[in-house]
Amino acid sequence: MTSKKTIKSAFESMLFVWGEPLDVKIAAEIFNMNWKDAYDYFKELQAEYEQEGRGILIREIDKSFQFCTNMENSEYIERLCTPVKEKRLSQSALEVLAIVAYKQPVTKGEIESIRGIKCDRVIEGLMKKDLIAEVGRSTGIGRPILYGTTPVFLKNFGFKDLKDLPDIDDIGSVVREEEEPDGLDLQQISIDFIKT
Amino acid sequence: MTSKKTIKSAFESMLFVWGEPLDVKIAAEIFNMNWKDAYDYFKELQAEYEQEGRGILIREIDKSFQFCTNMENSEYIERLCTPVKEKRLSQSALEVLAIVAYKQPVTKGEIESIRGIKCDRVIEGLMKKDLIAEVGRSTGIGRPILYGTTPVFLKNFGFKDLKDLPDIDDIGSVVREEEEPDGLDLQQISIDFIKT
Amino acid sequence: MSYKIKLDIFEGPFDLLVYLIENARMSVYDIHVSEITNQYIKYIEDMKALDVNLATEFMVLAAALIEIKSKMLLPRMKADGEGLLEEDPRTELVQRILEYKRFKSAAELLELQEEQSLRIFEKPKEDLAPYTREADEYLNLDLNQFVKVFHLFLEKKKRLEEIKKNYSRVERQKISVESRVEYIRNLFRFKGKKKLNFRELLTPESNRYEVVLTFVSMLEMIRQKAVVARQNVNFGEIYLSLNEKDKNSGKGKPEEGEIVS
Repeated sequence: MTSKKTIKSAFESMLFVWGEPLDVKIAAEIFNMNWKDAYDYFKELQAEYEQEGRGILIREIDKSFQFCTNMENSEYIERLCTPVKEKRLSQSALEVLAIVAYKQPVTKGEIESIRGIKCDRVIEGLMKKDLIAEVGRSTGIGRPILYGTTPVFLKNFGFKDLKDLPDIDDIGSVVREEEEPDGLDLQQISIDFIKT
Repeated sequence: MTSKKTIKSAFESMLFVWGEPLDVKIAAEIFNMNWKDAYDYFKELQAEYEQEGRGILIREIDKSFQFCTNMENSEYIERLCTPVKEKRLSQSALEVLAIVAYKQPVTKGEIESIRGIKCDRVIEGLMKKDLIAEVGRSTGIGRPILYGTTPVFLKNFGFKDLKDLPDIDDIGSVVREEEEPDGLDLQQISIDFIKT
Repeated sequence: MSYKIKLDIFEGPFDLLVYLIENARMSVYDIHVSEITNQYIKYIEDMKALDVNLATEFMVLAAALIEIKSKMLLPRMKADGEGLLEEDPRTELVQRILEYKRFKSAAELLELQEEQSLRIFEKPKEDLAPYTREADEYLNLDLNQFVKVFHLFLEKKKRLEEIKKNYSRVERQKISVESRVEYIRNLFRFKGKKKLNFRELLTPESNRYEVVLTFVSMLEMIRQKAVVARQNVNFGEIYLSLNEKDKNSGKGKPEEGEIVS
């Protein structure tokens, strides 16, 4: 005679493989036992799973039984099933982001003069990713927009605040050199002209 | 903070829904917990199922966990349904697989020199079954392809990871001990003779 | 002895050789090469007689066995009689057989594992559709990468600066918008007029850069409400007049006051 424990273990295996609700009648036939006994075994199993607060439970549907997940965990299952797309920043985006981070608030003109190249698209992209944002307007001619980093930027890099940014030697000197008057700013303008 | 019980219950639900081996890393990320803790929770769950002699168990494959049925119930499962069984591997496939498993990364040339016979077709077959895969190229002349085993190999043969493979130096003696003196092996061959 | 077997039950020449050695109850470490070679060749010939398509590898091993057999016939003492033994001609063969046997055992072990694993069943993935939401995009930001990129950039920049320092800049002198605005204000003052034609702001030598700069400066002055511009027809002349109401209202620059007063 097959022991009760063996039968219950076999029922578990069978429920698991079957997936769909498993008719008590079918299970009973396999063990050549009467329907009521098989049903009681299923009910015992069901109670065990419930008592232990397991992540999987056994539900009864019309004289059949089926494994299902505990409703309470649906949030985690959702998170598990949500696909994740990983994105990386391009080299130029990282450069612009670094300039904004270290020199903020900063105008597009200043960024472009430091990098020596137009940055409209890159700035747009960083704004869309919510890593930088408009933080005001300069008092200079044309009242250009000033850019700064956002809380999202801090969070993504795990900084508490901007003081957490790693020190970069010489950043000041390099960036300052470019700012000298008579300088690149105008050159930048002339480049624009040629382009158009 | 999410309680340990909640997390373990969620892990169960996730394992159940996922079906396939679930990477500990993914589970850990969902709860924003560190890998080691998540791994330990899985091991605890695994132990619980094992202790209770349940019909479903949790197996570990390559830092992932998966629900599967208790081997002891295979008879009843087969009575319930006819599970799709993967075809057994041929003798030569097993030999090549053994060489790849123990000597990886290994080139075709090395495999052939051990077996004393060409293995192209066998290697091709094992690749198709996703049991072995190209894992790189040797620095030797001609930069031949290097082969290694895959996670499917671990799963299909019930190994946790490659360290789980029995020590090859002990294999000879173990297998020999198991054989009856004057050997079953020979008998086996003679049976084959009659068959063909 | 007649072998009613097909050769393809052997996985290769070594498989056959191992079978023959075991069948003859020989120790792998002391193979009677002559006996085994004869058996091996007999086997192959039987196969040929049965029209079995033999893999060439079987012949290769046959040749190797014959070579070892012939070497075994030679005295292994050195000619000078110093008694040094040459290496046993069987050594390499034994090594290869042992290695093959190890993996053959490993294969048997895998077979056992496989057999057990076939008794374990998994369940397929559930229908995940009810749980699936839009993909979460997340940005992979690595601080090290961030700092590295910036360092590289700064270095490149510094190198450029170094190079620039060694050359004197030869550039057209360019004027800023600010100084051009100043120039236009002064022009009004010098000419003592309240109204000026845009052309009058330029000189005949003005190049395109200067024209554009003057135009931009004019726009800036309009924005500051320092001047009022009027153009009667498209592409027609632009007349500028000083804005009398510009009483230090805008930027509060002292010069502005001066001009107006």
